[in-house]
Amino acid sequence: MADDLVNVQIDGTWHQFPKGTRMIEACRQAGVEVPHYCYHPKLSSPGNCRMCLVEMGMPPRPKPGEELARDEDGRLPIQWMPRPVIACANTVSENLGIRTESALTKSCREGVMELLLINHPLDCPICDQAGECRLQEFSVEHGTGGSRFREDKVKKPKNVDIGPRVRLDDERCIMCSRCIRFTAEVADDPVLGFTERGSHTTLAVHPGRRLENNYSLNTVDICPVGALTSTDFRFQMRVWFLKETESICTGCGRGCNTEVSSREGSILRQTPRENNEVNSTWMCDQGRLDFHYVNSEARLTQPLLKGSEGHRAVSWEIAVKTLADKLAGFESSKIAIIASARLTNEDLYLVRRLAQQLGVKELDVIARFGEDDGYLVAADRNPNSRGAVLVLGLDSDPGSRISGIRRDIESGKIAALLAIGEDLTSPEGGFSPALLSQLEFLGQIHHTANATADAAVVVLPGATSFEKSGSMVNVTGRLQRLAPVVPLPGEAREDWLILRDLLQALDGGNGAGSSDEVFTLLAHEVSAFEGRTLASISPLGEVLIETGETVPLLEREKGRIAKGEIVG
Amino acid sequence: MDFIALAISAVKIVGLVFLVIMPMVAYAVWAERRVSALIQDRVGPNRVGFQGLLQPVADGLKFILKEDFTPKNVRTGYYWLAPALTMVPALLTCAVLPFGSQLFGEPMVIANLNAGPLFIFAIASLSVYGIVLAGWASNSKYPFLGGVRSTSQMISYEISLGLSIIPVLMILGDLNLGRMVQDQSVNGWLMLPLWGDRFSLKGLLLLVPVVISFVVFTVSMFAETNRLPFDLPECETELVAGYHTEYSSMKFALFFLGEYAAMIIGSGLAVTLFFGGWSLPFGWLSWDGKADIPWWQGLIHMATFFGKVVVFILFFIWVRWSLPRFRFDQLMRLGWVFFFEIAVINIILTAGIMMLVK
Amino acid sequence: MALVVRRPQLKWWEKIYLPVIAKGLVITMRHFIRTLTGRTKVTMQYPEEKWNDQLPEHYRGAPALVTDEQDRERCVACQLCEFICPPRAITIIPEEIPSEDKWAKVEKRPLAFNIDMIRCIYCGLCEEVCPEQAIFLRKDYAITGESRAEMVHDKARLYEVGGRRVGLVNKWNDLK
Amino acid sequence: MSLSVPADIEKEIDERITHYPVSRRSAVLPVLHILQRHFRFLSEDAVSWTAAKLGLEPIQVLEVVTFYPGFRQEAPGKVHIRVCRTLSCAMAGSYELLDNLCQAVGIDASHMGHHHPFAVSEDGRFSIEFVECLASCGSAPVCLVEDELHERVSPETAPDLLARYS
Repeated sequence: MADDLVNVQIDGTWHQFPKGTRMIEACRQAGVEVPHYCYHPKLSSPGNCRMCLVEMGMPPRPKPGEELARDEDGRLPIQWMPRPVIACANTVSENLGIRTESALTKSCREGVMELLLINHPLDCPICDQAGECRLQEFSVEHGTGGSRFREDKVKKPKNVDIGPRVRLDDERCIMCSRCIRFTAEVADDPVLGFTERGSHTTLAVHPGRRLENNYSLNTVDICPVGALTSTDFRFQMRVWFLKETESICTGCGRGCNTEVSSREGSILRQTPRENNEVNSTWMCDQGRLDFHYVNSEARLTQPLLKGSEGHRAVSWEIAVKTLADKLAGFESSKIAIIASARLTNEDLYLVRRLAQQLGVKELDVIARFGEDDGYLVAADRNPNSRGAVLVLGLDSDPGSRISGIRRDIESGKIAALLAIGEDLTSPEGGFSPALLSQLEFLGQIHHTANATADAAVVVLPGATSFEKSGSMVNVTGRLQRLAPVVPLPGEAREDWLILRDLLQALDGGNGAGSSDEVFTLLAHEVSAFEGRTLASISPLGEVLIETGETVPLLEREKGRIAKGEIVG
Repeated sequence: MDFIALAISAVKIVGLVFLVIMPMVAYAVWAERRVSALIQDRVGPNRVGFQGLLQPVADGLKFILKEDFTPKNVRTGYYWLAPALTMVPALLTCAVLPFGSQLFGEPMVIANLNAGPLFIFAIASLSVYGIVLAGWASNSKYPFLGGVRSTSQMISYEISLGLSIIPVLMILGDLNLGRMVQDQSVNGWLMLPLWGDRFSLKGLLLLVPVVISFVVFTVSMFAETNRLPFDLPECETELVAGYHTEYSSMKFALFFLGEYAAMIIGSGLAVTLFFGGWSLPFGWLSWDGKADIPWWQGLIHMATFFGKVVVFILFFIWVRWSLPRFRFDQLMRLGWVFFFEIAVINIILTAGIMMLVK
Repeated sequence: MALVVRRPQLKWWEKIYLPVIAKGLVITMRHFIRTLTGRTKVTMQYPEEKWNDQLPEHYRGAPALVTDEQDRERCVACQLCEFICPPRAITIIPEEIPSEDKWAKVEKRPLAFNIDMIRCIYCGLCEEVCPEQAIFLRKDYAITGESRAEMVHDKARLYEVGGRRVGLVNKWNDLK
Repeated sequence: MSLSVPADIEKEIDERITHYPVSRRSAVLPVLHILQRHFRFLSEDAVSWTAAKLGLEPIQVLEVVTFYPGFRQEAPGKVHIRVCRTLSCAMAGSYELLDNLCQAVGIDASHMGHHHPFAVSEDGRFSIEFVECLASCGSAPVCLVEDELHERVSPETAPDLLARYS
């Protein structure tokens, strides 16, 4: 099929594309942007916005017996069709011509823009989409600037509550139907539809039904205008103030690629980033909104030491020194370390070194399992379980030693415990505060105040996944990079840095100077990572190990591509 | 020296320094600001008191109340010493200036030395240390450059300054400033030989070297007091504020006072040497220093002296706002290549005239 | 290529400078006398004399927010002024207008609107960029305060200074 | 589901659905017609019932209901009058006709508009609406009372027309 190339002329230049390529995709590959609203490569193409109209031409049909004259390059003449065609639903064929800048195409775009804007309200100053609105962009690029419409605009419902996370403004809707197609084709929850088709066409949900599935916020992403806006992000910040950082979601083992938007050190929204090996262009609402804890009041900002009158803030030097001295004071068989599969590979590598230094055998992470929703949410709710197994070199399933550690604490076999990045009293952890109080010593590295920290003698403030750089391995065995989005609050530090200082306090050696260096050390020691550096990991990640797991959503998408329903 | 003479001396010192020089400094500053403003079509300070006459008081208060800030990296001892070294010599020199003839039988001069001009030059040349120390002790680039410039400038011009008054001493044949003034009072001012002995061929011929002498003296005086057009040690366009960049509050004020005090003393010396000091022109109310004169005449003489000084100060200010600053190489060239030679030739010229014309 | 600047060749009387110095002194003396006798008068004695009457029509003084005929705050917190402001003097925190509010249909308004008048450079870009005609540069130019905090004009202060402005385009109410 | 559909109607619907073997969604229109014929309008419950019957989302049925002016979402009067207002009829006085009919049966038609296509008399006996062309332009003005077409209805004598239905 790949060999089945056809010659296509786009704006006077000849290109070659596989047969069956949509004209809009062909133009995109040739570096010519065809404006469009309703077309989305991951959705079916109804061709209803008419924005992608282009002029098309084909070789004229020869009279019987007539041979068409070819030019010196062997091309047939192109006879331009008097009417435009939509580029999103038509495919290329041999000797096809496309004009995207001709007078006809331009007047088509002007006309379409004028009609789309007839009933569109002039509330860009209020609309959250302003700044990333296709209607705004194309209006500037292809519109006429003025309106000839003198009649009253059609009034439609505004500020409609159609779901817990999505707000609808029908006057802004341009009826591209992307959201309807997404809910029907991808999320399999077709609650959206057009009612009162005609000049009053209204996007609506049936009374009593709501757009509340776990993927509803994707409709906000694909809405080319401000009709669907996120309740969470609504009126928080104009988009042109946002700084985008490419990272990954750590809500579950899928590791959806994300773009995190922040301003002046606070995160305001998280949107999916296209990666056809992980999350296509989608993301679940749960993961997407899982960033508010970063700005929480409960964040730990100073190293704490427990005295007779509760915790008091101390300097990093004292805190790390105390922790090292305390741990060194125990026999290695009496110490246990519980790390987290929410830590990066770099953090976990230093945990491994720490365990080696102390001679600790009781080392594990806390497992977290839920239900695989058949789309993107993986059953493993830890973002880096695979990495934990690889880096820590666990010989059993992650989390399988935890109950043993619990028993040993009860029996007094374990007297000192270090919890890194986990609240042990959480449901998954299963440690009760009473059990923790039986320990002679408890230390914790965590980003937010919790019950374990209450019981801990030394509490060191760590970083959230939005504040550190590093790498993680998702459930399909893909090595992906995490980027720091916002600066750390107060005196909090990245976890690898804390662990490095702790190691230095214990063995006096020189530590790594950056997470990149830690990764390099890791690559030397763990065979799966061999030959890689942190900087060399591509922005879309790369396959590290084969786990045989597949992504249900991606499998369905591949099926639809194969059937030609979508471009993909 | 008995107690009464000591007391009288103290009264003269305090009276001259604190009742005359200091207020004069203050009002010289006020005059500087008002005159410069008028020259530049502005108004100048006119808010504090009538026509801004209380402005110097306000300025003084401000200087006293401001934080006396000493930067961290300065050489503290020298840094503190420098302003005093600028201020004190300027005030010391006024000891030998006859600011009047006689009041209640007491000569109106603090120390009636027989080597007046020499004393003045000796002490005045100390003031260079203030500036050099300030520049060096500040431990900062601009003050340092200012200090270095100041050293070369002041040392250079001291030579022409000293040489320029030799013709005057030759003509008057005396080193006691008091007697020099008495001579001029009776025999005609050097710059205005229109009565007494000097109203003769010799006197008029000697006017030529005297005028040259006066010009060289005045210009050198500008350079010595770091006044524009020779204010290179502190020129703002290049050195921020030159040697006193790092100074604030009262220490800065001391530099300020020193500069203006030097200006007043310089004016006083010029008046004494060339314009007959306290004496009125054309021999009016002249005094040869022998018989006592009534007190009102003494007061008139004192007023005359300070009047002349004020005119000179105004001249200083006028020049400052008329002429642009010299370049440093031009300054040195002027000092060494022109004024030094002119002053030396002038001495020969004077001697020639005195020898040939009887 | 080196550029040779030809210096003027001075005559001997020019070289001694004295004539030009005298000329300069005469010029400054003339200015001195003219100003002293009141023939030259340039300076205006602020605050006894003020420019207020002579201020040009489009004088750019302190920026302020305005309300319309129906006392609705015109600003909808679009933050364009915050974006355009060259010295970044403007800070806006937007909020949603509660549904029970009379102007709920406008949906958005500023919760906080601060202009740091120490930073403001009176360029007028905020007024120019405002799509809602909500911010105007007034003729006030004497903006003073006793602390930095006082120099940050908050929303209440901005509306107090700006007051009500009539005759503007009314996009949101039925006055049209 | 609060809509109670009589067994015979449901049977008819079930039978009609069998006419659309490829996609049950295609049966929406006939099912709605049957339901409207029976209930005289399509309530929210009727929409939900249809959706459940055909295995669709209610919004998919609502889309169809709101598209066709022939489907009513509110209860009409016992006698539903449809007055043509397309060109020929409008020129022949159909607006006057509607006014007169309203006056005759006591209908306040002031709130009629896009979202309320018809008005019902206070006693609930009559309801009236404007419709587009009834395909009888040659005999304008025309109106449809229930399913009976009346041609050349003079606005003056129109109220007499309704006597038959009271």
